[in-house]
Amino acid sequence: MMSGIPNSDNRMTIKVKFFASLREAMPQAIDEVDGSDIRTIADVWARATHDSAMPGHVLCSVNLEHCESTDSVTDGDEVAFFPPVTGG
Amino acid sequence: MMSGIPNSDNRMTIKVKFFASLREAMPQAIDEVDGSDIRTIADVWARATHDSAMPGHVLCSVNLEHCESTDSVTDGDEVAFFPPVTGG
Amino acid sequence: MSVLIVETAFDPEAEQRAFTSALPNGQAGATASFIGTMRNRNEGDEVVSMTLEHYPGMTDRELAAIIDEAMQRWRIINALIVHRVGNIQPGDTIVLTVVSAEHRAAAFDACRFLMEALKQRAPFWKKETLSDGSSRWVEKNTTG
Amino acid sequence: MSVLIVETAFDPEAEQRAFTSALPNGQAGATASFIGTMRNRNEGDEVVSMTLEHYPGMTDRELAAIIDEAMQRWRIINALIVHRVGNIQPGDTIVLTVVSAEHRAAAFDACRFLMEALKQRAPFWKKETLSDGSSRWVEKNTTG
Repeated sequence: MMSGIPNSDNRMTIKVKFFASLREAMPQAIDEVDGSDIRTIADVWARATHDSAMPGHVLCSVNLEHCESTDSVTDGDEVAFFPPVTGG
Repeated sequence: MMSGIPNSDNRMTIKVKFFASLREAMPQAIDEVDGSDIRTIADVWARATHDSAMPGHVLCSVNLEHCESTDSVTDGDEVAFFPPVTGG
Repeated sequence: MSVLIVETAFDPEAEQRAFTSALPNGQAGATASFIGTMRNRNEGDEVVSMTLEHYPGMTDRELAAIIDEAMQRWRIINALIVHRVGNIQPGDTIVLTVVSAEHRAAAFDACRFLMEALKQRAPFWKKETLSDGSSRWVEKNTTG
Repeated sequence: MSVLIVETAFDPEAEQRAFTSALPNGQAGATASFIGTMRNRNEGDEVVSMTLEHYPGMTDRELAAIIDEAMQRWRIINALIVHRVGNIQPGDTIVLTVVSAEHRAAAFDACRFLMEALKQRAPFWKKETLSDGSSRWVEKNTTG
């Protein structure tokens, strides 16, 4: 994760992307979330989905690398959520 | 093996081929062997090589199929001897 | 090593030839390749077209990381991955992986590794359109 | 299935394309191929050319039997073996094996099987000419 300089009030802005069936399931497009209580990928999910639970099959990445939902995030990170990959 | 009709005196004529280093090692080209005391592939080798022992690494075929030196032969068979194969 | 993400139909044999032609002459004894092609059936249904979505930026990076890992695990000379995205028709090539090595075991092993790793990790998603006009996301890759 | 024994240089990608183009459209999801190429070094020596001897009649039969066995062991759509004989230069293609199947595991497994079986059983023999003008028979294929 990129190390950002925290704002004085610890607010973070996180870019968020959803792919494939998750993107289509979103009631409206969302590009970023912000708040001072965001610590982990799971927090980003909660903020972006109005506190819905993150389904077990959902995969995530931070700054273009696969990650776990318990990984922490830093101001300016790009977080993505997606279903199991089906390339090849 | 093709089933041939034995001659009255049990003489057999066997076509013989040698390949690669075995062919080059033959003092002279040989196309066939015959005799009434030929029963197996090993007998064909002995007849073709003036009773030299068949080296352990030598492979053989009868009528275009891999075989063992103990396999029997029939009049008219084509027998080949060759070193380990190195294609591909 | 190279990674190509392409938005229009590509000719896998032409890409493979370009790859092998660029190898140092006489060094590679073995080239293993895999071509994945869109089928016209899946799970019992007729599929008339497909959309391949991906995550630009992450895809390239992930495929390059997969090749890096192959180059560390096996003694190989070079490797290529080409992957299609966008709208695809049955019979179109989806993916090409090629690995050249001095000896065949490394080429075979690494080529298969590229495909298995790509199927597990690379951020691509397939959405099929069926003959009745409905569409559905492919939920899961089969294990190889 | 087809088996080709060729006495002059061949283009493996052209043969591969001819093979895949002849498949029923949309059925094959997976094509695995292997290209064996003459290297310019072997066992530490520079090799300038090679002669590939074979046993006409038996070779074709053995390669066809190997493909038959693959078609019985794996669920594959079609398979091809092309093998060069005669005088060969470094960089020339020696062998091409291609297998198409609905799914990748069968294509990968069968393609590798074709090569391993060919190396073990098909009656071909290589004689190398080295840079000092001497020549020698290759004694044994490596295990894959």
